[in-house]
Amino acid sequence: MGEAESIGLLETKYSRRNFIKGVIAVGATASSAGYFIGGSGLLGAQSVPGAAERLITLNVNGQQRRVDVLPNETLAMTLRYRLNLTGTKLGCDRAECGACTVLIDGVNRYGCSTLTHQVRGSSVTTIEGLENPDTGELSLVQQAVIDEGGFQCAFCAPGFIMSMTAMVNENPNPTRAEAAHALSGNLCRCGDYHKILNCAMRAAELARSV
Amino acid sequence: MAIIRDMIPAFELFQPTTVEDALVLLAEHGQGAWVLAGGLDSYDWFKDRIKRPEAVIDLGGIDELTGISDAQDGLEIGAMTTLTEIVRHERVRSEYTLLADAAEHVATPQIRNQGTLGGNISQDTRCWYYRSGWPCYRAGGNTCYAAAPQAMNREHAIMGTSRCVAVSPSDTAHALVALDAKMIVRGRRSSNVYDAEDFFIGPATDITRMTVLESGDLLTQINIPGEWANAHFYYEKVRDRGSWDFQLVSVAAAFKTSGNTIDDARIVVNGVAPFPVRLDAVERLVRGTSVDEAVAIEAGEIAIQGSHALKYNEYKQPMMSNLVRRAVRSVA
Amino acid sequence: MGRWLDFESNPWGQEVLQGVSLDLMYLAIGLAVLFTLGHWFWYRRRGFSKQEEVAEAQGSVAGIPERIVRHTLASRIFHWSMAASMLVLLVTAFVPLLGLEFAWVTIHWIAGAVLILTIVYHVIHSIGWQDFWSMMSMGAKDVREGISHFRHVLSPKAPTPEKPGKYPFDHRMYHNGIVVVSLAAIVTGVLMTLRIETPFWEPNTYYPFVDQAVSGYSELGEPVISLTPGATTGLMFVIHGIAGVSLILMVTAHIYFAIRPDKRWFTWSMIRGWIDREHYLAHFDPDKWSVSDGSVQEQAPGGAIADSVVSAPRVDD
Amino acid sequence: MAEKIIGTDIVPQDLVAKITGRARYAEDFRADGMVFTKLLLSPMPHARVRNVDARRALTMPGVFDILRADEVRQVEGRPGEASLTDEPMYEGQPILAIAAETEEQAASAIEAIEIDFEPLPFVLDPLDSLRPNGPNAYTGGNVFAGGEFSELKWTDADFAEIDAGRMPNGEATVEWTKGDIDAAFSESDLILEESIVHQSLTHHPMEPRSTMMYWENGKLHAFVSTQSAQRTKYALAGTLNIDPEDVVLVAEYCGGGFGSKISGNTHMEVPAVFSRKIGRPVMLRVTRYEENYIGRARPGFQSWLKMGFKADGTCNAIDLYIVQESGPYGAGDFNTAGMIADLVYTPQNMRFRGIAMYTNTPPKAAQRGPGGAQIVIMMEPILEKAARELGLDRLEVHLKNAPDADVEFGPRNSTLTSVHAKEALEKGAEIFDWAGKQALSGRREGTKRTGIGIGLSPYTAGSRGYDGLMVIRPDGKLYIHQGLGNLGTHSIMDTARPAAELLSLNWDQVELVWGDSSRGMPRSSVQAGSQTTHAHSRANHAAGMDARAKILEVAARTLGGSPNNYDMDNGRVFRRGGGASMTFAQVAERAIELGGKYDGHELPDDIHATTVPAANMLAGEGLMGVARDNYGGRGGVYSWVAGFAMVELDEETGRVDIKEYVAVTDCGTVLHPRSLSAQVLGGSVQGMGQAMTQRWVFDPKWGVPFANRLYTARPPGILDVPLDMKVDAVGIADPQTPVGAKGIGEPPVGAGGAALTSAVADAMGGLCLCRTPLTPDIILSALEGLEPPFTLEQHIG
Repeated sequence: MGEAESIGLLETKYSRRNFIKGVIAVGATASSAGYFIGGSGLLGAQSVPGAAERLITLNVNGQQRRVDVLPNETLAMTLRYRLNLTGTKLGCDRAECGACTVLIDGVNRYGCSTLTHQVRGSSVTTIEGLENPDTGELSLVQQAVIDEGGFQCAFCAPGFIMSMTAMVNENPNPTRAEAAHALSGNLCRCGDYHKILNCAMRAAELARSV
Repeated sequence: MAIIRDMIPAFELFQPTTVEDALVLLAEHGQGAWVLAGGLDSYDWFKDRIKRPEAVIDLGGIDELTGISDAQDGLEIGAMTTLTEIVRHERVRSEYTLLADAAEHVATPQIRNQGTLGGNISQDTRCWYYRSGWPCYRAGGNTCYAAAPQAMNREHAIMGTSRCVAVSPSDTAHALVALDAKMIVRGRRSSNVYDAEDFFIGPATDITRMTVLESGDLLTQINIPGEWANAHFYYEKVRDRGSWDFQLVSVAAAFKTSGNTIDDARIVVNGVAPFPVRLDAVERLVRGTSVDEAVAIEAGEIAIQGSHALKYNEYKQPMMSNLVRRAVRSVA
Repeated sequence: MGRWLDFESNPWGQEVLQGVSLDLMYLAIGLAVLFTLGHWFWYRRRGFSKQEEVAEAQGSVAGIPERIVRHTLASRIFHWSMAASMLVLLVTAFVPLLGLEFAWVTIHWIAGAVLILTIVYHVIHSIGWQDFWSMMSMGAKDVREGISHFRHVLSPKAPTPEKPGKYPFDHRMYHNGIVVVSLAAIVTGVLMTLRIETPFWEPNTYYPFVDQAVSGYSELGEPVISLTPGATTGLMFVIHGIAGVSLILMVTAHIYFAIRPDKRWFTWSMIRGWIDREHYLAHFDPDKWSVSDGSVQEQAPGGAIADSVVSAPRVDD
Repeated sequence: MAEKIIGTDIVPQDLVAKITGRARYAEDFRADGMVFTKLLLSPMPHARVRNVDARRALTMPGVFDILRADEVRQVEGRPGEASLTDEPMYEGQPILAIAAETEEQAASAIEAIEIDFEPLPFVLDPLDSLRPNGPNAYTGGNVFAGGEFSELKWTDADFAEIDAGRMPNGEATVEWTKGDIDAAFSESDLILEESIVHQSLTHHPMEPRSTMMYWENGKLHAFVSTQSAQRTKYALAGTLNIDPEDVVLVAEYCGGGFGSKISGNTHMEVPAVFSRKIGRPVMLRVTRYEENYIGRARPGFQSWLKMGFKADGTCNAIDLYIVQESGPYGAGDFNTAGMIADLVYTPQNMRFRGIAMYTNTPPKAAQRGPGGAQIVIMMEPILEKAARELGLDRLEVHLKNAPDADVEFGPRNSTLTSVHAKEALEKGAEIFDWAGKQALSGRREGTKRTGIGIGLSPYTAGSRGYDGLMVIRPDGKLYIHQGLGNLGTHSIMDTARPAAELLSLNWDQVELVWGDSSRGMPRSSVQAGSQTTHAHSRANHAAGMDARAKILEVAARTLGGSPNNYDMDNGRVFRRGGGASMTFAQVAERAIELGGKYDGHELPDDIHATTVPAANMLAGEGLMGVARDNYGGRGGVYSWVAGFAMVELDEETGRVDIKEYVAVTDCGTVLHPRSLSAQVLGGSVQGMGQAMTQRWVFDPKWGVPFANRLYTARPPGILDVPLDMKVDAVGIADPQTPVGAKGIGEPPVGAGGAALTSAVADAMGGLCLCRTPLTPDIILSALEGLEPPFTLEQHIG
């Protein structure tokens, strides 16, 4: 990931390349970091108090990442298209489905509806940051999902797991109704709520036994 | 020009750390400025590319706007205090349960973690004609598409309309009116305090705004007076889904009671008008009465007097009537 | 055009006329102020007030009463109620746009309804009890009268025009203008009222032009589609808007003249109902406005003809 | 002994990837030099593009090019969807595309395009189109039959019948009759007649249909969200008119389809063609907003139903007329709906009439339980009413009418392989405590009324004749190649189980190969119609048998004796009673040496032509098991779900709380209990949303849809379903398939929805609201006696 950490997109110039180097697996290369929705954003007038600078440092999954971020860029886009953290999904991009849920200072929020510039100085945790970085061991929420065989298509899974993580951190002793309430910001179109609640209750159980 | 959605147009982002700086920025950018609180209403407008501010002033970095503090009499809530903080605040939960209840009914946990009280009461209406970018009265055009005879207006207003039939979407607005909250609005030069009731304005007064806030204004604080602390509260929101849904009709009521006699009451309904509707007539009726089912029924009937249904929202009349009935009944 | 007319994209992305822009209101207000000030300066510099004094009572005062009824009580009630409703209409229409916000719509349509009633009353009254056409007529003779009058206004050397009948040319012109503009405002206003909540009917926000996007097929099997949905509605708003800003101008001018000292006797007549014989003789042609046959309804106190000395109106500006 | 695999809970192989963010869905792929394309959507429900001026757009920074309708495949002479069009048939239909370096540039360029549309007549509601002088969806007409458009109108007399609440007699396009309904109705003790509206609703899979494509060395590399991998490769090649072997289809994960991504989607053509045009990888990132339009929807029904009952509850006649809102390109739900009505209630005398009307609304497609889900949701309240009027128990009425194995249904008297609907009803009733809960039916506590309901829902659950392909490689593992999609049903893993069991392998000795056509995919069913469990447990069984036979032969040829002397377990083949043995690794090496059929150099004649290239590619890699499912069978394969629900309805607000839900399925042998539970309850939850909240809404004047956000379309959330639901299976193997397993994806939708419409009818004292979704406004209006503002309109709410 080393090369991916400094990305300059201050100018996006038209350059036609007629050959393809190949498909890039997520996280495997740096050059993919240049894809993005925006390119012509205004540079903030730096003399004005409070104007946001574009080159910022983000704390994502415990790592400091230097990244060039447009003022109008959402966190989900930065994660997916600049930092290659594609585990954070975009299901609706409108704060309605929860597939983009990430933890910002431990609080679950919609990545699609947070400007990246708003999380400077915060610590951001995505689905990729849940495993133990040293051992690769799954987090207890992830383990709970394995135990219960959770999720079907699983496009919603990263978001649900982030919400479950926030839930068990806050209340490791929820009732099923409380768990449902805590997860009510995430949508599962496979309708797998029953099993998801089982996962959440199992996660809480694991959390209590730690 | 072809229409396209789902891409936030470019803007300049400002993240001031003081209210003063924010006001300066707002003044500098005038009509081109956009105040960003939690942003959940704003991003919709941006992503639809309907609102295209030049400068977005993000209030997230202004510490003085967040937090709940004890005042001599009541509470002072910074406008940027998140709904989750309100829900979890001990005094709000115990003394002003109505507000905690209301805040808890907002959308989803993620939205409550980010959305602010100030933003929740300042958000724009969800009339889907208006939100689709159609040139209706509210958007500066010359018609109301939602009030047309065949229009889809199940979620629109039954009272307080004037050309525009949109409803106030907020879950907390009526709770704040019921608590007789005071809104502190700062402009570049002056600072005004509004009763919550006066903070929300209808289309008869200004069809393009839902609150008194004008370009350059900042809602900084919401004060909850002690007057209604520990009153008997009733909050109920009827919605189609259990989460992420705006109210069809919702009631917030505060009663001072002795036994089942109501000494004083503030009863406010939302989802039925372009602003939270305080039911003075119902309050007069119940004040000094000892509540029984007959009073509750009468309260419900009086509540909807003068309401006028559109094609698809007639159900809001009984729904509102019933909710008011339940609120009054809850005292018995 | 773009500056004065307001276009918006309709739901189908077509640019559709919405109405007149705010700029037109500011333009009208500006013109009204300019006209008032301009006229005032010009009038002073031309020294018209002196010329007015030249006008002398001519002809016999025989049979001419001291006080000549110019406006009956019925006419005055009409005028002032109309004026009040018109002012309310203008204030409710434009003051909110200037920034002072209040719930104007209900007041506006009620004032509009009052205006319509007063006009209906006025029309019936003027047809039945007044010389309807004398208020309206615009024949060749009238035009000649107008031209000579204007010449005189523009150049003191021009021959003194003939005196008019009861309604001088400029008054008639103003009246006709206000008839056209008010009717335009009223017709469009009524149509617009169909779109809002009133006790009279179920509102239809697409009225009166139900620009049905597609209304199906004609009898020939051709699809029937309105060309640009919403355009006709926009036209209605444009007419109402233009009429509205025209009324700013016309009403301002009217009020200005009404309070001008040299015309104040007219104003008084609209309050008291009568003018005195001097003004009558000075400004009107008794042949054209005959008052000797019973139009005298009350005798002036004292009643002696000798008392009536022709005097110029007092100029106190 | 190798472990038992069929019928056990095994953690799916892909689960860790799914919960760590490593699973790659189409939009997660990147390619070097990748650019973005954005679509220009029609603002009108029906129009013709008169002129496009893109000069300014094309000079904007970062913009590569424009793609127009004439550059993509167009369907001539019949209603057919193209990925881009100059005659949009619904608001939101893509007209053209722009590619640019960044998405923002592409969006800005779209905005800079001056485009002039000629508005054309449109229709949203089929009944409007059937009215005399009503508008037509196409300029040529409103129905398409015999190769041409025609105009079908009903008469004023028909509409007078409709207005009077009776079944119209207008011309239908489909009609079939069995028995003698007139005679039957005359013998009925109770006849119920209702007009019922079932709404249209969007599929809304969590993953929008984003696609990324590029061309390299003449091959198209396609990263697609699709329900069916192998078939999508061929569909894409067909669309582009290229050799299928020039398509490398990557579809590792699919974030849900529910029938909307059966073989990819129409609009995957855009990045394919655009990429070829500009020589860059192109990402079409479909947003939820776009997904609303191009993402398919379930057709809505306006229908008239007349049911006759005998005093004992036997349904002896059904007369059903369905007008289907088919969108601009049609869908066939209504035919299935007629069949399923006949199957669930077995009236013996039935008339079905139906008409599919074209409308200018977003395209319709099969949605999980197409036709079947709608009809049971619509009919169940009528059954509730009948039981109430006859003084019978609904369960009894259902049991009386539910079919047995000898059922013949539909116009062609179709038969089934197995039916255990009654067992499902009985088992469900027991778990739910139907008898005990009778006491709660109609109970009022405060403002709450309790209702209980049953939904019985069958759906097709299998097909035959597909191919299995697997290789035992020299590493000793069994590589099962799956051409299915991976959309959360776990069929890729679960249909492989029979092969593993046949070869007596432990599950960790099995590797699954899927999601990349370049790794070899056998001819597979589309993952739709709940076919795959049945179809591919059979195909993999067949290929597993083939592998097993070859292993034994290889052992015999290597170690002597005849294959009959050998058996296998745990990755070894050994001589019965002890003695020589080989590991599967050795078998694989030996098979490669032997060549011929053993390593796939010779293939069976009967395998599908599209399996051959995959098998050829794998030939020589190890011992190949490859075979067509020749097990045969007679009759249709149907699975059943009996759903039981208890609701609490607040009579002052119209809100319904679902308190309990139980579902029991008849789907043959259970392959994977936990996944089965998830399918049954998940499908039921979709049905709950269908019955209670979800719909489209259109403005009738402008013809544009409004419920185009999730919060306005209202798919059910976690708080809209019971906290605890129960599920079980009858578990009786289907006798006509070697593994005994039938599919299960679709039947639960109708069961979940119908149990609710039934329970709400019960709570309302037998009042049929005859319209879905049962939102609080509709319920409260009925309770308060308000005159409804609608009769049979579609798309309201």
